[in-house]
Amino acid sequence: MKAAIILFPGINRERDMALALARVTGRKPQMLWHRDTALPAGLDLVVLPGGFSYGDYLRCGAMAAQSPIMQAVKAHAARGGHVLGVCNGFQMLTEAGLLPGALLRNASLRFLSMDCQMKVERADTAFTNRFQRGQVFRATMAHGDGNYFADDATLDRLEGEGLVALRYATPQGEVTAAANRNGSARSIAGVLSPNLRVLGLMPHPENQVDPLIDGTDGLPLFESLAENFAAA
Amino acid sequence: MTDTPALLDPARAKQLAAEFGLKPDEYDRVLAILGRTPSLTELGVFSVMWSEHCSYKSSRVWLRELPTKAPWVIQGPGENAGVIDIGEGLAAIFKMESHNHPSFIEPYQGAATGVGGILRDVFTMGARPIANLNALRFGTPDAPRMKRVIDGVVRGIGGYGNCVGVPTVGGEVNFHPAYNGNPLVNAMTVGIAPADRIFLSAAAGVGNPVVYVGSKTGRDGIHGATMASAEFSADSEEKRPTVQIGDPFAEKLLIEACLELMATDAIVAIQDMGAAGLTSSSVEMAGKGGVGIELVLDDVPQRETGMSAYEMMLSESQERMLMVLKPGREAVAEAIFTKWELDFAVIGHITDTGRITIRHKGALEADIPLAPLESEAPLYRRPTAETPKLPVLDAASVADPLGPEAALLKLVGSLDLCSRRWIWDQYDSMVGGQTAKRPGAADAAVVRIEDHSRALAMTTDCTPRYCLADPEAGGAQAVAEAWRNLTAVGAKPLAITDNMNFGNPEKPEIMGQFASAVRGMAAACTALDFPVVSGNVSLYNETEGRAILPTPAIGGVGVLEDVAQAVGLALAPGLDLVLIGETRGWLGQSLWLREIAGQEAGAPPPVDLAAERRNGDFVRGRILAGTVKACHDLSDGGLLVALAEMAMAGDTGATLLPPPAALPAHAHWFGEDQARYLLAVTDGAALLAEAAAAGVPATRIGRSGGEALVLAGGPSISVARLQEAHERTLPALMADG
Amino acid sequence: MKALVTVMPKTGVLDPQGKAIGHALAGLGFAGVGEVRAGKVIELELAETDPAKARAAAEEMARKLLANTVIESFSVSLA
Amino acid sequence: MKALVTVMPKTGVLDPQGKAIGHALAGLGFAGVGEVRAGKVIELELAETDPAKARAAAEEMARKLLANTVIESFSVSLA
Ligand SMILES: Nc1ncnc2c1ncn2[C@@H]1O[C@H](COP(=O)(O)OP(=O)(O)O)[C@@H](O)[C@H]1O
Ligand SMILES: [Mg+2]
Repeated sequence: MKAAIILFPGINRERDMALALARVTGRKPQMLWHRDTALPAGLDLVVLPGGFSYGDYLRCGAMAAQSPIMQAVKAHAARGGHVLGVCNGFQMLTEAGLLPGALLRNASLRFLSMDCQMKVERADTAFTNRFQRGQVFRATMAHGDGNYFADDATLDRLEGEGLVALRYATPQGEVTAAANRNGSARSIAGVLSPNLRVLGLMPHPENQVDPLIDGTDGLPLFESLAENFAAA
Repeated sequence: MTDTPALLDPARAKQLAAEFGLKPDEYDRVLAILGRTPSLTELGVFSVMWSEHCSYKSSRVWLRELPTKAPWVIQGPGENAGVIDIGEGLAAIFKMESHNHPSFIEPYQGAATGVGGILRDVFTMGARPIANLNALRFGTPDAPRMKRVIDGVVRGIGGYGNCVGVPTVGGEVNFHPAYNGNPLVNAMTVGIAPADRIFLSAAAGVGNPVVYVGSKTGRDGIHGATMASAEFSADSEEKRPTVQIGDPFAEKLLIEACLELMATDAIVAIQDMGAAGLTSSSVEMAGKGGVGIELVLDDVPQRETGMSAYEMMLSESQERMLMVLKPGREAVAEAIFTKWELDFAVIGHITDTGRITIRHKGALEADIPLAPLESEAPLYRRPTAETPKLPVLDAASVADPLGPEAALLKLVGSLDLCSRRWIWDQYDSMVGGQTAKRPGAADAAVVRIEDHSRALAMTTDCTPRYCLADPEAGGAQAVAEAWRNLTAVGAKPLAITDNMNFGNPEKPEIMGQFASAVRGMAAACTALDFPVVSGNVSLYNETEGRAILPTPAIGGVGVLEDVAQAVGLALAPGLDLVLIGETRGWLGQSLWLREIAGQEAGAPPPVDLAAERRNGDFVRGRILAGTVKACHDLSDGGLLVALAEMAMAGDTGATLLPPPAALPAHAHWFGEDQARYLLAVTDGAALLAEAAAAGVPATRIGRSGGEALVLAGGPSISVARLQEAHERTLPALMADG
Repeated sequence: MKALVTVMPKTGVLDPQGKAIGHALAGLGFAGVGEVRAGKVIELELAETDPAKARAAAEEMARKLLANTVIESFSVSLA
Repeated sequence: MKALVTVMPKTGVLDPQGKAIGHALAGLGFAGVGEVRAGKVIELELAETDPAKARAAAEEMARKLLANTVIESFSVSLA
């Protein structure tokens, strides 16, 4: 798999993401700079990492979404390329119009740094092949603005077209209000593009890839990608 | 160009000197050094450099007593942070610093800029910060403004640390009315650098450019350093305009840009602009290097218009650094800082004059000889009065009003022992992907070093109520507890940083507390091979004459060769529980005594340093041998509280053997004897035999399993009820904070 | 010329901040406070001196960056 | 009656948000943008119908809760 991570000023989970990708591919991903205007040829996966691009001032991800490189990312997506946006990266994807909806301030108005459980709604994508449908896995969340919002028509469409990838749930897989700590509409934690090749999610599966650090709950996501692009 | 700056009118100068906090004899010394009346800028420079905050004038004579050396110490106190060798060519760089006064005036920004400041102290030496910790002391939550202070401080620490992407992995919190008007916010940062790439602050090389990088300078925080050196009064609200705003985004860029430049060979010396901003950074860099420095302020990046030399020299605007570059490396540096969208300006050069000269708009604004600015700085051996020793409390003389069940439930829900989850849930503890033990998981946080198996263990500790009762024993206890917390995860304790928070040093009883605490700390550091490599002093923590509890906060760092060796405190079923160390049932100054019997009385538990060392070395040995499944040191609340904490963390109960008949049961369960650990192991008998062979007191106290703590012939306390009591307190308190 | 861009949550969009403020005001004893909405205001110092052009520029900035029209509406005023 | 409380960073107080927005606008190619400052606006639906009383109430709310007067200044307008 040929993967690249984009560096925006203020992002801070790029090294975490690089470790997770290196774990499944055996080599470090490329790091790209936000001012670049083109992506290297032959990329399988572009990753927008977590953090606080531009300090999360104004709106999370808003300024990064206007970076020169985002034109190239949009073109990559339009060509059917894969894009993964995690946390701040998810916010950038919605701000750039690559995914619908927006991430509002957490309902509690507090930063939430804790484990959450996510239920896999689709296990037939390049991101989720290694999971079972309905499987629940644990990941770290760490965000102040992860409260997914879209209008009802959009939410209905997402559900109807099967584009909800992940939902907050209890460890037993029940989708409850208590398990939905940030208040997201319909407990949505991750959303797919119609061609299933762009995924945005708030929690950080890249922090659960090492048995010596915090378990390997997040590893299947990266293994899915590596497997999908194994030939490449 | 004239050769003297515009001098103040002598009478006006004298009056201003007093307003700036210089004592009359200190001002006379200024006159003697200069041989004339100072200019406004010169007076500003003297007053901040000679403030308590920058000069350590009341504390220096005592701090010298602290041991600072060990074979693994690369850099002790005196630089921006301490540096120790942790093996494999790596160094750990760390320090703790207070932001007490600013955090009371504006809790969010005060705490946030505290985190920003300590981060800069660490990355300025070449380290990538890998962890933050914070030691907090609040008043009682029902005191005026206190909930807002708690809420703002926690949000501020999280807001800054989360944004810069350094995990906040640990800390401690106490509540006591003595902090009602003066909460304490102590922040600690730990970073990692190659051991042979440490950056220091001594300037060198006549003609070398002096470079300013980071954010622009505004009028923020002028005289912040002198504010931090004055006692609070009811009109402190008037001092509000000195509040500084943190910009963690700028700090993140500054970290990346500095580390990128440090990978080249362009830097001769570097120093962050902390308290007293451009003044202290330029004076200290030139002073340490024994050179002179000339600053031309016209090119200082400015956020506001019409700033004077005085204002620029004293501004405490955040996220700024000063560097001396090798000749001709300006372009390399500028390209990096421009790439990171930060300001960059050459604002002067190194001279051979031994003086600091400051020019602005073609005029000389200051011209001060550096050597006497440092060597003639005031140094006081202030009078001390010893804290009278309290009698030892006889445990049998205190009746137990509640019994173990009710007492335990009350204790685990009390302010000083309740779960800190509400706090750490607001701190990103995982960013970086290396946090193996996060808050609540172990006695010390454990963070692995990227691309290595090695990990650092980190903790902060102090028990201020012990320090008030007996500052010497309390100082020793704080060091011993930090050492014990590192040991309890399996780490080898290496060194400490300290943050000495005390009241007004001009009062003999306060200065006595300080001197005694240092004595106790020094004894413990020596006995445990645990030197002090950096630290910070915060005095005048008083409001309307009422001092805080003496609070020498200790930040300890240790190393584990393999992160896989680290153990946590969560209990699992089917294990033998073995108590290491001697239990005499010490109730004096215990939390049980305060919370259950309603007294703050008696001498605090004595610290037997030989026993600490022996017991700790034994425990660490067993952990590294791989036979320990969980470990927790005994501190606040004693044995039963420690066991409850292990049970709650692991969702597992235990069945306990009866307490020894020789002790009152409450003294056995809740006494706070030191040098003790509770271990969960598969083979208790083997551990007891090993302990006996090592001459270490060890007792089997029960076995883990079930859903409750079952006391022999006594109550069965469900873990779920304990958890409910433990978790409820802070969220309930802060529900509408 | 100064332009003020005011950005408010669209009606129908959750406004947790506004809600929390309303709650806190009630807690402080302020009576007679109905709906509370919390938004942002961005004050821009513009070199442009023609009011129509300044307004058009500020609106363009709002559309491109200052507001997210999925969740927010904006208005521009000049001073 | 509606009251609008506008809360801005005090002059001289660092405004990291405003700084970053100004920077981003320049990056997007908007020329002629000088200082940018970012603040908050809180829209209050008040039961009070007397303008003077409504204003006084809103000011009191701003002082007590909506603005942090250590670092922010506020203004009230009625609609
Ligand atoms: N202010 C804080 N920030 C982050 N973590 C904290 C804070 N205060 C306490 N903790 C964490 O809560 C746990 C319990 O703290 P404490 O009771 O002080 O432990 P101990 O008594 O073992 O030293 C530890 O993991 C500690 O790091
Ligand atoms: Mg501790």
